[in-house]
Amino acid sequence: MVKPSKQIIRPYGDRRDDGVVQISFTLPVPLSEKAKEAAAVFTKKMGFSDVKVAAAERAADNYTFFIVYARSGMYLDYAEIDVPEVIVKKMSFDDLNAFIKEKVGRRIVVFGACTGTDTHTVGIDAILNMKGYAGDYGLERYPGFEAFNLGSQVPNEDLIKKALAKNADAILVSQVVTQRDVHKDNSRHFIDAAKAAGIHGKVQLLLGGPRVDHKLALELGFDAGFGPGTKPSDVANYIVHALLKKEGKEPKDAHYQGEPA
Amino acid sequence: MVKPSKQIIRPYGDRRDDGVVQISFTLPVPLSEKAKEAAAVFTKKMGFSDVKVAAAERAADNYTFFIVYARSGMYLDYAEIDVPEVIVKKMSFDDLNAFIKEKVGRRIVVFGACTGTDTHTVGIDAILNMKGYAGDYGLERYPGFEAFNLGSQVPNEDLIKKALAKNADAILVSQVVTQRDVHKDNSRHFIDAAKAAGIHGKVQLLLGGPRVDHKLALELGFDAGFGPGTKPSDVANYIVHALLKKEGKEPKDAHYQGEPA
Amino acid sequence: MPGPFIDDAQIAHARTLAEEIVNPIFDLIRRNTTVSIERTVLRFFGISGAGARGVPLANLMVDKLKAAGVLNRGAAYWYGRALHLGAKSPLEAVERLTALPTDKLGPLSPEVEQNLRAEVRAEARSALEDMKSRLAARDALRQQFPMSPAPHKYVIVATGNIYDDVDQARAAAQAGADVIAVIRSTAQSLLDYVPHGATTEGYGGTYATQENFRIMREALDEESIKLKRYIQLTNYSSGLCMSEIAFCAAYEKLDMLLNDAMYGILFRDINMRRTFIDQYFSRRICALAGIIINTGEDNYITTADAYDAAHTVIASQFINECFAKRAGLKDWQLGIGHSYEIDPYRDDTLLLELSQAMLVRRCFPDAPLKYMPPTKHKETDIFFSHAYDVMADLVAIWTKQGIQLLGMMTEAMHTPLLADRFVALKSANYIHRAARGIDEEFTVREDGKIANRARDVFGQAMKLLQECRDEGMVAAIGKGHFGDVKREETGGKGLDGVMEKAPDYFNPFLEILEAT
Amino acid sequence: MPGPFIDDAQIAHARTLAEEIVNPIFDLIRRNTTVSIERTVLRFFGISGAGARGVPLANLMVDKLKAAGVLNRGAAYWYGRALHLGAKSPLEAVERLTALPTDKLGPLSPEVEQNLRAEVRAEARSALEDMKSRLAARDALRQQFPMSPAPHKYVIVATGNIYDDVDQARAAAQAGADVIAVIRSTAQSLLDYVPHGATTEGYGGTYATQENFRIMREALDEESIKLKRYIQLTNYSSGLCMSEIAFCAAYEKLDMLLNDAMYGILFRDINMRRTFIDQYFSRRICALAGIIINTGEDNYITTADAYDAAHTVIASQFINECFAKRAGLKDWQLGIGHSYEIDPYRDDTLLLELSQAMLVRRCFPDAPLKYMPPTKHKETDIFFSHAYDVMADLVAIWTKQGIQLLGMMTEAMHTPLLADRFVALKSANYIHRAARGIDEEFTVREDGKIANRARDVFGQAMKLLQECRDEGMVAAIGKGHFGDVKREETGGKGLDGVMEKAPDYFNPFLEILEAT
Ligand code: B12
Ligand code: B12
Ligand SMILES: Cc1ncc(COP(=O)(O)O)c(C=O)c1O
Ligand SMILES: Cc1ncc(COP(=O)(O)O)c(C=O)c1O
Repeated sequence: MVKPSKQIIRPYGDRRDDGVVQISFTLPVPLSEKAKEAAAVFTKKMGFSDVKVAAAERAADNYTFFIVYARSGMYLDYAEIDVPEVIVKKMSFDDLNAFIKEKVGRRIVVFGACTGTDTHTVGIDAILNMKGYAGDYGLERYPGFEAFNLGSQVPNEDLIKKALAKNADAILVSQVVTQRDVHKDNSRHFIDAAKAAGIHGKVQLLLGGPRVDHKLALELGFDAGFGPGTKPSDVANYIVHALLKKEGKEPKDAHYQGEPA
Repeated sequence: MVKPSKQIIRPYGDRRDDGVVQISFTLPVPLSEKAKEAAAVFTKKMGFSDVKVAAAERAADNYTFFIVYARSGMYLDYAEIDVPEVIVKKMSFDDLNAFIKEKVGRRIVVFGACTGTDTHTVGIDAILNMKGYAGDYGLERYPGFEAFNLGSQVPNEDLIKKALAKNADAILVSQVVTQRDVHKDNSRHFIDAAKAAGIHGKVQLLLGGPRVDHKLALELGFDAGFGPGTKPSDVANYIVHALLKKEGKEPKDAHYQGEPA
Repeated sequence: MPGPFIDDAQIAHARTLAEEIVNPIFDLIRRNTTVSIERTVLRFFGISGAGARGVPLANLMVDKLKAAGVLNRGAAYWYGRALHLGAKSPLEAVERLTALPTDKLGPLSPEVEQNLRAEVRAEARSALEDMKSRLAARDALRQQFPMSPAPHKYVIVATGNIYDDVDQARAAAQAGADVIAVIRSTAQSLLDYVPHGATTEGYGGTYATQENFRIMREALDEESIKLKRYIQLTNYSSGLCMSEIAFCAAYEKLDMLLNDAMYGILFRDINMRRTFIDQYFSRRICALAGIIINTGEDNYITTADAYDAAHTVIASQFINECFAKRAGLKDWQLGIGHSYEIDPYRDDTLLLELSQAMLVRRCFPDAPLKYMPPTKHKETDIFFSHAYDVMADLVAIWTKQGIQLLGMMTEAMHTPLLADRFVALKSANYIHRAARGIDEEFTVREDGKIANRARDVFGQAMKLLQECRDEGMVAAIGKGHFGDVKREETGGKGLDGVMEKAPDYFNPFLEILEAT
Repeated sequence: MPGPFIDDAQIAHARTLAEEIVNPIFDLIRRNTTVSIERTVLRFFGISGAGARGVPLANLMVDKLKAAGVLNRGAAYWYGRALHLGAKSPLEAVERLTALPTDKLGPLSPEVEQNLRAEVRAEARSALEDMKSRLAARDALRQQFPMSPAPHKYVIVATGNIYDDVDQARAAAQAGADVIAVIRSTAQSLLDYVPHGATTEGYGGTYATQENFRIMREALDEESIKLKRYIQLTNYSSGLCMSEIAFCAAYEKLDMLLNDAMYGILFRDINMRRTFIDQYFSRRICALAGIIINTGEDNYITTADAYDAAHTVIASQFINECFAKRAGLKDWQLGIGHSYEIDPYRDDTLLLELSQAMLVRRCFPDAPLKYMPPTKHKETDIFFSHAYDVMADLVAIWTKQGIQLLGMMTEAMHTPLLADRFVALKSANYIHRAARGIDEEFTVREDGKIANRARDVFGQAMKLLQECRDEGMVAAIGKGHFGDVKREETGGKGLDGVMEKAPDYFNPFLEILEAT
C-alpha cells in the first residue's frame, strides 16, 4: 500500500489553522485577580499561546472555575493516524442468517453479561435481547445464533463456567462503570480467569461499553472491542466472520466493509 | 517583604490535584473513528495524559467538534503569581468628593470616548454617565469631577485635542471590539497621538474594555487599565490618588485597598 | 396550573386499588422478620461497633442467633436475655450472647419473661428518646437557618473517599446546593452488612457507613451555619440493609433517604419478600425521624422506554405511596420519584414531559416529589447535555417539584466534577428565578396534547393497577411490568435472611413505632 | 396562544398614530433625494464597476453631478443625457458624463427632454425586468428546495474574509442553519460608498460588496441543492448606503436585509433626514425583490434597559411597520425586530420575556418577526450563556417567531467560532422539536403577570406614540426616547448628501416601483 502523503491539520476556530482551543478547569484557590493570572500562567505552561481567560467563576469559597480560549501551536499529520477498526457489517439480517446456515452449518452460541459489580444491563441487553437497539434486532432474534444473556453483576468465573458448559463460540462482556478504571481491572480479571479456564485464544472474547474501543480491548487481551453506538448487527457480523476465520473457512486477512443494502 | 512559601496547585476535577481539564476544539476532518483517534493523538501532543475523547460531533461535512477530558501534568506555584493591580477604591461617594475638595481643591477634568471605529458606548457610558453602573454613580454625578463623554467612533486625535483644550487631568479610552487585536492597534495609535501631542506622561491615560486589564494597559503605554465589571467608583478613586501622587501630595508608593463602609 | 385532567374519583379509585394490592404484602410483612430488621434492633440498643475484619457486632450476634434457630423470637428478646445474664453494656451483651451454648437458649419462666420484656421495652423507649433528642437538634438547626424555597436543588458527590466527598459537598453547598447526596459505592446494595467506620475506597460512590454519615453531616452543619441556610443530606436505604441504614441515617440526623424496595428487586435482584419486609421497618424509622423518602420509579425508565412505560411509573407511585402511608409516613415525607427521560430526539418532548410531571403533581398534590433529570439519553456532548438539563429545570419549577436532582452535563461520562455541579447550580438558579410562578400564568387546555397524554397515561396506569390487584403484585413483577425487568418471588438475593416470626416474637421498637 | 391582552381597537389606534407620525417624514421623503439614491439609480443601469483606488464609478459620477449642482434633477436624467452624447455603454456614459464641463449641463429642448426620459424609462424597465428574472431564479430554487419550518434559524459569519466566511457558512448550513448573515466590517455604515470586489480584510465582520454577495449566494445555492433545503442569505442595508446595498442585495438574490433608518440614527449617528429618505427607496427595492427586511428595535435595549424600555420597542415597531407598508412591503416581508434581553438576574424573566414576545406577536400577527437572542447580559461563562440562549429558543418557538437569531455561547467574547454555531443549532433543534405547538396547549391567564405586563407595556407604548405624534418623531428622538440615545435633526453624518429634488427631478425606478 502506498503511504498517503502528508495532511497537516490544526484546530479550526474562526479560521483555518488558527489553532483555537477552548479549555476549562478548576483551581483550588479563591476567585481573585491573582487567580485569573494563575489561570493564564497555567494555560501558558500547558503550551498554549494567545491565552484569553474568558471567565473566572466562583465555584466555591476556595475554588475558581475558569474558561479559557487559547491557541495551540500543535499540529498533526492526519495521514499518519492509524486506527485498528472492527470489521464493519456487511450483511443484512436475512442474508447473515442464511450465510451462517450455509457456512457455519449450526447455530452460533454466545454468552453475554455485565460482569463484576456492574449492573448496567442496558448496553448488553441492546446487543443480545430480541428488541435490539435503535431498530436493529438483537442476537436473540437471529435464527443463526443461540444467545444467553446472564444479566448483571455476574462474577467473571460464573460467566466463563456457564459458557464453557454450552460450548460457547463467543463470550460478550459489558463494562459500563469506569470510575478509577474499574472496567479495566475487571476486564483484566476476566482475561486471567479465561486463561485459567483454558479458553483464551479459543473462544472469542468480546468487550463492550461506553469507554471501550477496539484498541483498548486488544490491549486488555480481548479479541475485539465495541464502543458507544454499537449495533447488534455489527457484533453479529463480526462474530460470524471471526468464527469462519478461526475454523479456516475464511482467509485470516479478509476484510469486510459497508452497510447492507 | 518576606517571600511567601511555595503553594503548588493543580486543576481540581473530582479530587485534589487530579489535574483534570476539559478541552474542546474542531478539526477540519469528517467524523470517523480515525478523526476520533486524531483528536486523542492531538490532545496527547498538547501534553495531556489520560485522554478521553468524550464526544466527537459532526459539526459539518468536513469538520468534527471534539470534547475531551484529560489530565494535565502541569502545576503552578501560586505563591509566585504576581499581578499588578489598580488601587482598589477606598472612599464612598461623599467622602471622595470631600477629599477632592480638600486635597485637590478644584474639580478634576476627565474626557472619555470610545475611539476608532468602535461604537460600543455602553462601557464608557457606565463609567461616565450620571446613571453609572450596577448602582454605582458615574463620574458625571461627582461634584468633584467635570466629565466629558464624547461618545463613540471618535478619532483618537479629536479626543486628545478636545481634552487638551479643557486642560483635562485624565483621558479615558474605551475599546470593545477586539477582533484581530484591533483594540491594541487602536490603543497604540492613541498613545502615538498622545506622544505627538506631548501629553503622554502628563495627562493620566486610562484604557478600559472587556479584554483590557491593568497589565495590558501598562504594556500599551497607558497609566492604568480597567476590565469587565469595573465600577465608576473604582475609576474615580484611582484618578484622585494618581493625581495627588503626580502633584506630590501623596507618596508615590501609597497603596489603598478595601471597600467603603 | 396542572389541569384537572383526571376526575378526583378516578384518583381515589387508584388509591383504593393500591390498598388492595398492598394488603397481601402487609400480611407477609406482619408474619415475618429479617436479619436486617433484627440487626437494626441491636443497633438501636447501641450495638454499632465492629469485630475482627470489620464485621459489625450486630451481624455477629444475629448470625449466631440465626444459626441457633432462635432469631425468630426477636433479637431484642435475646438482647434482654443477655442483659439478664449480667451483661453491663450492649457490647458485653453481644459477647455473652455469642458465647452461649445453644442448649442454653430455652424459654424462661413466664414471669421472668414478662419482666425481661418490660425492661427491654423501657430501654427501647429510652433509646428512641435519645434518638429523638438528636433529631430535635437537627430540627432546631433547620429552623434556625431556613432552607431556600423548593425545588430543593439536589446534587450528588461520589468520589469514593468520604473526605474528598466532604470537600466537594462543601463546595456544592457554597455554590448553592440544598441537598447533598452521597452516592454509595457500587453494589453496596448486595452487602448483607453495613460497612464500618470512615472509608476512603469506593467505586462510583462512597460506602454508606454510620461514621461516614456522621462526618458528612458534621461538615454540612458547619456549612449550614456559615451559609445561614440549612443543607440537607441524603443517602441510600435500599438493598439488603434497608432498615439498618435507615437507623444509621436517623441516628446521624440525615434528612432524606432513597428508600425503595422496588429498586432493589428490579435493579439489584434483591429478593422481593426480603426487601418488602425490610422496607416496612425502614420506613417506620423514617416516619419517626422526619426523614423524607425518595422512591425510585425514575429508574424504571432507564431500562424501559420513558414514553411507553410512563404509566408504570404512575401505577408504582400509587403503590409506593400506600406502602409509605401504612408505615406512618406523612405526605410531606413522600419524595415520590419520577423523571425527565423521554428520548430528546422525539417530537413534542417538552409537552410530553410537562404532561407526565403535571400528572404526577395532580395525583400527589401534597407530596414534595423527587424529580430526576435526564440521564439515559444524555450525550457526551456536554453543551447539548446542558441544554437538555435546562429543560428539566424548567419542568421542575413549572410543576413545583419539591426536590430536584440537578442534571450534570457530564452525566454520560463520569460522576460529577466539582465544576459540573457549579455549572448545573448556576443554570438551575437562573431557570428557577426566571420561571417561578409560570404555573399560575397558564391554564392547560383540557383538549390539548398535554391533557390527552395525561389521561392516556393515567388510563394505562389504572389498567396496570387493576392487573396488579387481580393477579397480585408478584405476578406483575414476574411479567416484567416494571422497568422491563422480570423477577420471581423466591429468586434474588437475601431470601434466606427472611424468617417467620415466632408466636412470642419480640420487637419493642416496632411496637413503639407502630403506636406513635 | 398569546392572549388577546389588548383590544383590537387599541391596536388599530396604535396604527393610526403611527400613520400620523410618519406623515411628515413622508413629506420630507417626497421632496428630497440623496447621493445614495442617485448612485443606486446608476447601479440599476449597470454601473457597478470601480475606478482608481476602488472608488465606485457610481460615486465618481454622482459626486461630479453634485459638485456641478445638478444632481437634483436626478442621476437618471444625466445618464440619459450621457447616452445621448453617444455613450454606448453605461461605463462610457460615466466617462462622458464625468468629462463634461459644467457649462454643458444646461436644459435641452422639451421634446428632446421627453424623448430622453422615455428612452431612459424604457431602459429602466428592462433593467428591472432583468433583475426580476434573476429573482425568479432565486424563487424557483426556493420552491424546489423548500425551507425548513419556522423559526428559521439564523446564524452569523464574521471572519472578515469572504472566503473564510463561505467555509463557515457552508459548515453552518450543513449543521442546520436556515439563514446565513454575513456581518459587515465594523463602521461600514459610515462609508459613503459600497466597497468594490471580493474582500478579505474586515474587522468584526466582512465588507458588504456586491461581489461578496455574489460569492456567498453562489456557495449557498450549491449547499441548498446539496442539502435539498433552501438556505437564505442576509446582510445589512443601513448606514450611508442603504439603497445601494438594497440594490446589490436584490441583484445578487439575497433573501433578507437588516434595513432600518433608526439603527443608523441612533447607533451610527447617521443624519436622520438622510437615512429616512434612503430607507424609503431601499424598501421599495426590497418590496420588489421579495426581500424580507429586519428592523433593529432589538438594538434599543442594548443601550437602554430592556425592562424599562420595552415600550419603546413596541412603539418603534408600529412606526417601522408603517414606513415599510408605505414602501410597498407586505406583511410576510416584515421581520420586525425584538429580543430576549432582560437582565437574567431579575426575577420572572421568562414570564417577562414571554409577555413581551407575545405582545409583539399580538400586535403583528402576520409578520414573520425577527427575534434576537440575549446579547447584552451575556456572560463569558459559556455554559451559563448557553443555558440562557436555550430559554430564548423556547420563547422563539412558543411565540412563533419567523426568524430566530441563534444565541452564541461565546457572545460575550468573540464573533462565533465554527463550533459555537454547531452547538447553538443542535440545541435550538432540540428545543424547537420539543416545544413546537406549546402555544396551542396553554391559555394565558388574562389576570396574570404576563397579561398585566403586556398591557402595561402596550399602554406606555401608546403614550410614547401619542407624544411622537404630538411633538413629532424628531423631537422624540431628540429626547432620547429610543435606545436612550439623543440625536438632532441636522446632526450626524450624511446630511450633505441630501438635496431637494428639482421640479423636473427624474427617477424612473422610483416611478415604476411606486406604480407596482
Ligand atoms: C441507566 C443507568 C443506570 C441504571 C442501570 C439500569 C440497568 N439495569 O442497566 C441504574 C439507575 C440502575 C444505574 C445505577 C447506577 N449507576 Co448508572 N447510569 C445509567 C445511565 C443513565 C445510562 C446507561 C445506559 O443505559 N446507556 C445506554 C446503553 C445502550 O449504552 P451503553 O451501555 O454504552 O451500551 C452500548 C455500547 O457501549 C455497546 N456495549 C455495551 N456493552 C457491550 C458489551 C458488548 C460485548 C458489546 C459488543 C457492546 C456493548 O453497545 C451498546 C449499544 O450501542 C448512565 C449515564 C449515561 N447516560 O451514560 C449512568 C452511569 C453509567 N451510571 C453510573 C453510576 C456510577 C451508577 C451507580 C454505580 C451509582 C451508584 N453508586 O449508585 C449505580 C449502580 C449501578 C452499578 N453498580 O453498576 C455512572 C458511571 C460513572 C463511571 N464512568 O464510572 C454513569 C456514567 C452516570 C454518571 N455520570 O455518574 N445506572
Ligand atoms: C451592546 C452591543 C452592541 C450595540 C452597541 C450599542 C452601543 N452604543 O454601545 C450594537 C448593537 C450597536 C452593537 C453593534 C456591533 N457590535 Co456589538 N456588542 C454589544 C454587546 C451585546 C454588549 C456590549 C456591552 O454593552 N457590554 C456591557 C458593558 C457595560 O460592558 P463593557 O463594555 O465591558 O464595559 C465595562 C468594562 O469593560 C469597563 N470599561 C469599558 N470601557 C472602559 C473605558 C474605561 C476608560 C474604563 C475605565 C473602563 C471601561 O467598564 C464597563 C463597566 O464595567 C457585546 C456582546 C457582549 N455581551 O459583550 C457585543 C460585541 C461587543 N459586539 C461585537 C461586534 C463585532 C459588533 C459589530 C462590530 C458587529 C457588526 N459588524 O455589525 C457592531 C458594530 C459596532 C462597532 N463597530 O463597534 C462583538 C465584538 C467581537 C470582538 N471581540 O471583537 C461582540 C463581543 C459580540 C460578538 N460576540 O460578536 N453591539
Ligand atoms: C431507590 C434507590 N436506591 C438505591 C439506588 C442506588 O443504587 P445502589 O446502592 O444499588 O448502587 C438508587 C439509584 O438510583 C435508587 O434510586
Ligand atoms: C438594522 C441594523 N443595521 C445594521 C447593523 C450593523 O451595524 P453596522 O453595519 O453599523 O456595523 C445592525 C446591527 O445589529 C442592525 O440591527
